[in-house]
Amino acid sequence: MAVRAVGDYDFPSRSRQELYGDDQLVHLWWRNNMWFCAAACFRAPKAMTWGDFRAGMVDPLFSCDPDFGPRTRFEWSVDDQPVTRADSQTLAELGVGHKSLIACRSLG
Amino acid sequence: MTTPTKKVREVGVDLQESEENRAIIEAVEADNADCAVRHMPGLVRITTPGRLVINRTSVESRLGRDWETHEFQLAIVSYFGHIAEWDDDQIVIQWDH
Amino acid sequence: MQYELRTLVIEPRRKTFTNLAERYGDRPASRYEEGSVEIQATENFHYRPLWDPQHELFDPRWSELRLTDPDSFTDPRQYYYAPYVTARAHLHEAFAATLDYLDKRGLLARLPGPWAALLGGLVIPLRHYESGAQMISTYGCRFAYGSTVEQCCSYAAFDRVGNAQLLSRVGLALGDGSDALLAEAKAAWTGAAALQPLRRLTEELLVEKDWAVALTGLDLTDQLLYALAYRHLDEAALLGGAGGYSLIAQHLASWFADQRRWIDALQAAWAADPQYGAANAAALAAAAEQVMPRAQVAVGALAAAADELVGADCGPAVAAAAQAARSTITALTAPKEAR
Amino acid sequence: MTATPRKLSMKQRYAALTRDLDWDLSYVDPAEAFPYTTFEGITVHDWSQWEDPFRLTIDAYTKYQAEKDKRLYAVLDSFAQSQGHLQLADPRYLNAMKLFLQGVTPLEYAAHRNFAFLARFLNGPGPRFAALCQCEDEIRHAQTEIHTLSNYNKYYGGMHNWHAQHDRVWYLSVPKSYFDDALSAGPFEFLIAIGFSFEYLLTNLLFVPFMSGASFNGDLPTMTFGFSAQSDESRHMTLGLEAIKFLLEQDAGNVPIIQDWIDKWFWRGYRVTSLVAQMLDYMLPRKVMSWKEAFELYFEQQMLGGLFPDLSYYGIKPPRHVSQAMAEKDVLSHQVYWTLYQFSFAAAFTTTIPDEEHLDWLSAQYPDTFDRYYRPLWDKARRVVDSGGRFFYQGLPQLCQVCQIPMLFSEPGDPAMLCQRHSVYRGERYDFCSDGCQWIFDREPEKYVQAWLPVHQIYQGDCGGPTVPDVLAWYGLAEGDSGEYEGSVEQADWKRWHASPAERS
Repeated sequence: MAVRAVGDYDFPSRSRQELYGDDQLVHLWWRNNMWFCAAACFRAPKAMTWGDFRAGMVDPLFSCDPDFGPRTRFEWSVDDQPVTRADSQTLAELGVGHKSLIACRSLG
Repeated sequence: MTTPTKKVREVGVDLQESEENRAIIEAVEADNADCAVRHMPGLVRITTPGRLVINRTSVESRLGRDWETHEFQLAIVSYFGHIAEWDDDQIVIQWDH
Repeated sequence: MQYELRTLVIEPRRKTFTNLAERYGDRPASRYEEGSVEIQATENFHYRPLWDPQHELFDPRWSELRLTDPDSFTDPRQYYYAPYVTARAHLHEAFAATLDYLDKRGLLARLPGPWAALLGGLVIPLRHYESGAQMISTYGCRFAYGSTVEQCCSYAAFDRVGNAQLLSRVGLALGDGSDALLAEAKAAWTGAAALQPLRRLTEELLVEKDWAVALTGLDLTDQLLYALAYRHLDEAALLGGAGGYSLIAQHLASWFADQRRWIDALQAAWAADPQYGAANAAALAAAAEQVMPRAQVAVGALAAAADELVGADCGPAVAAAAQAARSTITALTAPKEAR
Repeated sequence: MTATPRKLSMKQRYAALTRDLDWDLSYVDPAEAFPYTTFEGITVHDWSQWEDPFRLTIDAYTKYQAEKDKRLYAVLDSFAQSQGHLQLADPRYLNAMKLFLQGVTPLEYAAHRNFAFLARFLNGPGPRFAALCQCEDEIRHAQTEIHTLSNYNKYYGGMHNWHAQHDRVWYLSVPKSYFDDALSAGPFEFLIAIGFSFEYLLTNLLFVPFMSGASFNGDLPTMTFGFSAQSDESRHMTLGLEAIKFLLEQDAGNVPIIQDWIDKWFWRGYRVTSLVAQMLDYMLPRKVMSWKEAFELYFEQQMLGGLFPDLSYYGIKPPRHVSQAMAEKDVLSHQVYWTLYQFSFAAAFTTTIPDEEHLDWLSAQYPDTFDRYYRPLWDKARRVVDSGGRFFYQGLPQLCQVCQIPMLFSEPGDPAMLCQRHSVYRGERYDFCSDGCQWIFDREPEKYVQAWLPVHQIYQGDCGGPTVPDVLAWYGLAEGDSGEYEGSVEQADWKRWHASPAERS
């Protein structure tokens, strides 16, 4: 249903992608780990490669978990679609859009 | 519309526990036969099934002076139920339906 | 556990809240300041009002009259809630004592006929004017920008219902406890010719969109009305053997003196504002230009009716009050001399 | 003795002195004077049907309120003069009061402003006068809260910048956006949102725990303030209940609109009470009752058991999503405090790992969930501390578009799996913590797209700068306000103040 208001009531999103230039917001969720209370939100360039995303954003956050290490293995998804990661692909190429949910599940 | 199985729902009032309010608490206890009184830090919770009444004359006889029902404002902390009446002589808390 | 408090001097880490220390310097702030200054939210409002999508939830653009730093205005009376209700509890208590005295001495019943008619037919109906004044002040409480300004409006709103109730209680007393006289007073408010210009003005101020313009208009009307009903007629009543009227009027007159303190201060702050001063002065002058003629007609009609009853030169009294109100506004809004 | 025949009854006198002051406007269009009471779809046929049982006139109001304040300020003064703050159970208790001052006091003030809106724009003089009284009460509450906590502010961190923080800090956008939502609604929705849902449905759950917590933890001023404010609340509860009954009785067409508002505002308010949940279970050094007990007593028994059967007479059902709230009572406080624990570097309060006794209390209160899901987390956090670290989340959390809480809530029935919902509106994705928040968004997306979400704003550069220290400076956080309690300024001060003279020298 439409909002009931006195006169026109139409405002742009305060989080719309254009406010972030060539970047976008992305969410990162380690599904099967309660150590992190919630998924993280990052501002990341659309053209950032997966490798840079891993090294520059994922690893520093996940390192807050003392049980995380270089040997931790994950399966990944973007907006519930499984992705096989390719370090040289950009987030855009992997289908990551504004406020997409990049989720992982640690194995073993 | 009442069905025989319908549970009588409780109403209640929380009053600040103080010397001034003692007369009110005693009056409520005296005028509401089925009430239960629970003391908590700083306050007293009085609950009754269905209906709770505070009578001016009962409070006055314990207080030894005139008491306006408005003065109940100084004593009440919270309540549950519906204030169905608040006039010169009494305050009634109950569920309506 | 026992602490040796006497031997322990604990230095406070700070004297007050950070914003007040920044504003006033590192000194303990008063309870008025802590409870009144910079309390309203000012930024990052989440949603626009459904009932007014053009504005933020708190928005200085709701009036032409603005202050660069709204919290630089403070209530000269330093009223926050506790001293405010305490002062009003005293007012109502003193008024009740007066009513009680009037009742015991039968002073209302013994009012000379014309004075009783004036009180019942022209003054008691002003309880509705006060009620309208309450709504106009309440509007300022919601839409003024800044907590120190709106707080004054808020208490003024409550005062106006209080005044309406004072007058109503006189009506009950004059009607020997029944509310019949109040019903007559209401009929007079909605029908008597002498009161219609005032009712019209009250209603028109009620739909004025700019809260500060409405408040200014109300104040100009108040200046004439209070001068007539509770100052000039008060004196005339003493001369006319209607001491009971005077005893009632004094309470409203002293309330109005209290009210003027914050209104005067606010109008002065508007006119002196470093950024908006000139625009504020122009808006004040325009509001006065708009309202004064109507207020003079409205209160003039009341004065004429009063003169018919008690012949107390009310007309000139209203004209004098209007002249005084105009000079106040002129003094505030005159272009400042270059320094 | 018979009453003097001259005297009007309380009810007649009240009518003569309040609603009879009104008159029918004839020189202006009444629709212009009352422009906001039609657009919400609510129909009122007869405003005179409004009943206000309190029947307070201004003389009685000022008399009793002045008396209440006299008593309250006497306690505040003597507490300050006797350095009463040294008698607190533990300085960690004040974290609850910091949250109260930053999060709740500004809401009291906002309520003050918007009850003025009602006091001006409701058509009926009865509800207008009731709203005016509440308008004054609410500024009283804001001010007495400030004055009650002012003395603590002089000696402890986290309270000195409450005003700016309410407009800026991430966790405070939760209560702020909740109230902004109500202020931006029409007058009838505001009545149901705040007058009914907040002041009646959730008030005991919100306020009684704070006040009992004060009493258990040696905070005499807050307890006194709380009881004093609550005596006004009972009038506000009545206004809320009168409002809903009045609107339901006026027109059958109002019922579905009001049901929608109850559904929305229950969930909005319930999400805000999650801050109370963690306060009860974690922030209070001396426990009053668990969140679960409080929820069962104040909400399930009193509201679902008492109020809703009464409202069913009008065809009103318990709030949509209420079963999800009930299902959360075993997990809610743990999830919220675990979140505050890892984000308190950016908050105006401190957190710490519960000690063994506290953990055992939590196990006993939450036998089905605590040992299985949450104790292991605290044990691991302890190991981090023992190895010289302290776990803080190195990043910013995903926020719910509606309640603005980090998306920390779990799937109903599965505490180990976070709940993730989203909707797409005009091509943009919006995320939600729960079915309740998603439902609220989907009803009025035009409203919630405007939300000022702290995390998104930080990334737009609107919050002082690009780095965490920039943001914390913009939040006005000072040394000792934030982070870990162990080793904090507050802990050090407390130890010093309570050391024996020999230890001090």
